[in-house]
Amino acid sequence: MQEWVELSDTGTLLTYTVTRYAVPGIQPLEPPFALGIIKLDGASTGLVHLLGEIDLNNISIGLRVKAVFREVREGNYLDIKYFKPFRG
Amino acid sequence: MEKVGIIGVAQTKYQRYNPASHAELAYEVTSKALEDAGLTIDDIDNTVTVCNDFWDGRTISSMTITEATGSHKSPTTNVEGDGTYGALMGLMRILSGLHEITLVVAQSKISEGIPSVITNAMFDPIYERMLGLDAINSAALQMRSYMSKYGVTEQQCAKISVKNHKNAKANPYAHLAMDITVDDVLKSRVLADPIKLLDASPISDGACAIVMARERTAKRKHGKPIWIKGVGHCADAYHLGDRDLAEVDALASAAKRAYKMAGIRSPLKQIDVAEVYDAFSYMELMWMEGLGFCDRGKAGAMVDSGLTEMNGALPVNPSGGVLSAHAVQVAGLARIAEAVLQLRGEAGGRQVDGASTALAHGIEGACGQGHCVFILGK
Amino acid sequence: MEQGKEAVKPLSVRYIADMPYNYHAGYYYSRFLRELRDNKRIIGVKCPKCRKIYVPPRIVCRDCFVKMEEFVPVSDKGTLLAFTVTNFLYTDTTTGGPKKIPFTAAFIKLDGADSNIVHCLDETDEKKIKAGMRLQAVFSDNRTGDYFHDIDHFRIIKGM
Amino acid sequence: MKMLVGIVGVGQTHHRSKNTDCNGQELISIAVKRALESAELTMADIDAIVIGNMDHFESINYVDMWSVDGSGGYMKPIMKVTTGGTTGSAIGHAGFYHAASGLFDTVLVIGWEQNSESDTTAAISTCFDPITEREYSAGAIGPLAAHYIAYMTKYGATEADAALVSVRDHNNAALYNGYAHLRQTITVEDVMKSAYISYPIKLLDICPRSDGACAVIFASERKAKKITDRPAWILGVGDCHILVHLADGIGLANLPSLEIAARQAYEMAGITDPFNQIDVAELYIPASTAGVSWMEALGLCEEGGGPRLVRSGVTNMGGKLPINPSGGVLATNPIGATGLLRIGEAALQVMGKAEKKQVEGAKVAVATGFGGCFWSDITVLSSLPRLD
Repeated sequence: MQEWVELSDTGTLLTYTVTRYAVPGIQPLEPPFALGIIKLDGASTGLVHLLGEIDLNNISIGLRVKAVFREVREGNYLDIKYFKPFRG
Repeated sequence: MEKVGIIGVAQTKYQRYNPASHAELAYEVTSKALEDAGLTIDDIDNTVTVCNDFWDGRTISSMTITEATGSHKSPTTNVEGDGTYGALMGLMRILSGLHEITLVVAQSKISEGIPSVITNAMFDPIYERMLGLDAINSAALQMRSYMSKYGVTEQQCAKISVKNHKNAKANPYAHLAMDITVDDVLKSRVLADPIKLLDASPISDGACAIVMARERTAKRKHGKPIWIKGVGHCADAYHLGDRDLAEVDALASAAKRAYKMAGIRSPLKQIDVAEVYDAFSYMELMWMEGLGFCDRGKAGAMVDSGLTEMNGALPVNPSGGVLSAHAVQVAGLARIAEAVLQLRGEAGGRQVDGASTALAHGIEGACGQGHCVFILGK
Repeated sequence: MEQGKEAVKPLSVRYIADMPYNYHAGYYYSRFLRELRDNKRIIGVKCPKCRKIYVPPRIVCRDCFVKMEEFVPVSDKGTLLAFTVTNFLYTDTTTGGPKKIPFTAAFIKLDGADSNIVHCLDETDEKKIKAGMRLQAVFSDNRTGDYFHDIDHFRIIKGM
Repeated sequence: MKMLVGIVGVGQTHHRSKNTDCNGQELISIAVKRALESAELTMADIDAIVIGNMDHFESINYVDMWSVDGSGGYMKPIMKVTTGGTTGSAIGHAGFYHAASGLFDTVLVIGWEQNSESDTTAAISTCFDPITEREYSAGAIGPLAAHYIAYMTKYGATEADAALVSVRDHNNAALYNGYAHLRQTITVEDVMKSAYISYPIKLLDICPRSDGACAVIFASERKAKKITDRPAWILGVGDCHILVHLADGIGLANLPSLEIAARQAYEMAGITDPFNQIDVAELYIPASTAGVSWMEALGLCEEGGGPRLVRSGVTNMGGKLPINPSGGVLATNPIGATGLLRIGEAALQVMGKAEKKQVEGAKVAVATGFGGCFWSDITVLSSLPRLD
């Protein structure tokens, strides 16, 4: 495959979980933290990522989310800080 | 396929922490499996070990148990995967015509390492790994996806945990045998919702070994060889986002291959007992669907009907399954060993009466990315 | 021009994981390490069939494939079979820090043993080392019962 | 009863010290694509996949699952086999067994490594017993060095003998193998003057570590004959993983595991006079010293005859039994692929497709693998389905 396409920074939540146990060293945030699989608008596959600015007890499948980029980006996957809910 | 029989099986008791070393565990099951088969190490003409460098905390981890399994005495190889894959390698070595009797040994000492750190390493180092994914929270994503797509409930998943922990009470090798209720499961501590502590398997130290032989040799050496009728394995896509996590296409493909070989057209009717890799409660439901015991999304209703209970038409995990003892890499081989005991009629208090065809199943990778299915018969 | 290769400078992603393991010595090594620590004694295990003595002790005789249970002391003196003086920088996997070099790895047959051990020598000039030399174990003053370094090193017995 | 299995395709990447152009999955896909092209097959023709590497060199657990995007294994049977340095040869044998079992007709075998992604010496040191041996092992080099001391002491071999092997292999790579990692010609003097890294092993005596991948396609007799009119038939396989404790492998001076494995494979293949029956060998020689001290285990010379064999020049290109026309491990070492490269290169020789490396008229080739605790694997390949 060689055709690169630009995708939207918005998408739909396919599934999610809130991790409530701590594993030192491998977790990007202090638990509890939310992870979801997001299907970006225009993509055929999903992305696993963190969910932020979100009520951990009120997440639902189908939620519309938008990528929040980090201010200082390092060229890794966490340059997207997380996806947050948005209307639209 | 030429007939190959399993003529020896052995397991250790599974427990949270076993002070024995890798080699000491491996020697225990090797010597017991040989005894069960009525053989000595000199009868074994090749071996397959099942070791994983991450779980064992050592590069070339098979080296740890080379002498303890006698695999320095004959041609050998090491499969890094679930024990069912090791058994498949053993089978292929006999079918090649080059070997007569294969010993397959898997051992695991999970208490030495940190499972979440080790399973975090199965995710892509460039993408998902830095999100803190491990075996538990990735499974939670799958469980949610499955429940949402098909309307399966947490109660239905909890029933699997209740059934399997109860079944484990009749299994002297089980790690966690107990009477619990659906309510206990639902109220247990949330690990990564919807997965709760009692939806998850324990981590166990333990080992398992089997001995298999070509037909002529199997009949000569053993009164009750259990025949391998069919086998299939298959892998799904890697990235979680590339898969529909609620679906079981790779398992269906592996099962189709195994069923075709074994002449099974109606799995529910033709299979008497199944031992499947239920690392989490919901997995048993999904695997029922992938194995064709019911339609997609219908496993919850099947469990409600009691069909997979000990007294149902298709008892699933009479041993208590992986929920009751989870020595990684060993667990799939243990499913085969348990299926063999069932078919021999030697399963004691967990015996399914009159079982003549059994299924054993192993998984590989995150959220059941890979599957291996064995059909065994008398 | 291939679109995929368009002036993309490849990146790399750093992964540093602390992957700790708590290795269980098991019954045989536990006994071996305890003897070193408490009694400054090196023990092996004897095969009931071929009578070979293995150091360090292990569960099964590799030739006879029988379980071994008879623990026997062996000498703290032995013969150097082979050695190497290592001179390249590498990571000490026990500490994670750099290994102190030069470092002499010594393969030794202890008197009374039928198998070999690997340890280190306090001599790092290869011209002064010869296979066949006689060696003496030097125990650590501060013995902890983990790993093999309750023997600090082996020294060459002079005048032999 | 025994099924005939042939190699029908071989592909490899260009091997380098540090590959930053692509990730591991992409590296694998290059080798796979080349193997498929060489056999004129597509991924749809592949019935099963075997893959192998050393886990801690890239720190990826369950590589069989991870590799699916690069191996083409999506919705296919895939299995991982790992046995240390012998991984490459063990996956080759696993591919052979897949096809020989009758369960799969066409099997893709992949070995790979991106060594540059980790501290490989530290990773390999963790193969030794954590309690009694790891601290003293000095990676894989220390034991090889000590082993040659024992051989020199017993048989009077010299460091210069090892240098001859180093020159042979490095120069073969430089002159004949466009895929090799190290491609400069050297002299005995260069080797002797290079610094000791682990006495008696010097810098130019030891293999590099490389990033690279290799893919080899095995097929059942029926399929192989359809795919090509000259497959490389697998006539013999042998393996012997003999020891657990490193220290027990030292002081033996020779390599019993290779002797045992060779005996198995030779018997299966009908080889009774190895030196005269074998036309070319691709040997897993991780240090030039082993190119002297392990030759007798292969039955290529009498006990202690390694130095004589190497000095005589018969193992050079143009000699009676060329060893490592590809330059071997001393020139290229992507560890999980290294043993498979030996099988692949040996296959190319008997298929007559080795190009500049080709040994004229080669009909019988052997390939070896080495690793673990002085373990050995061996494969005998031929353009003939049997030796008479």
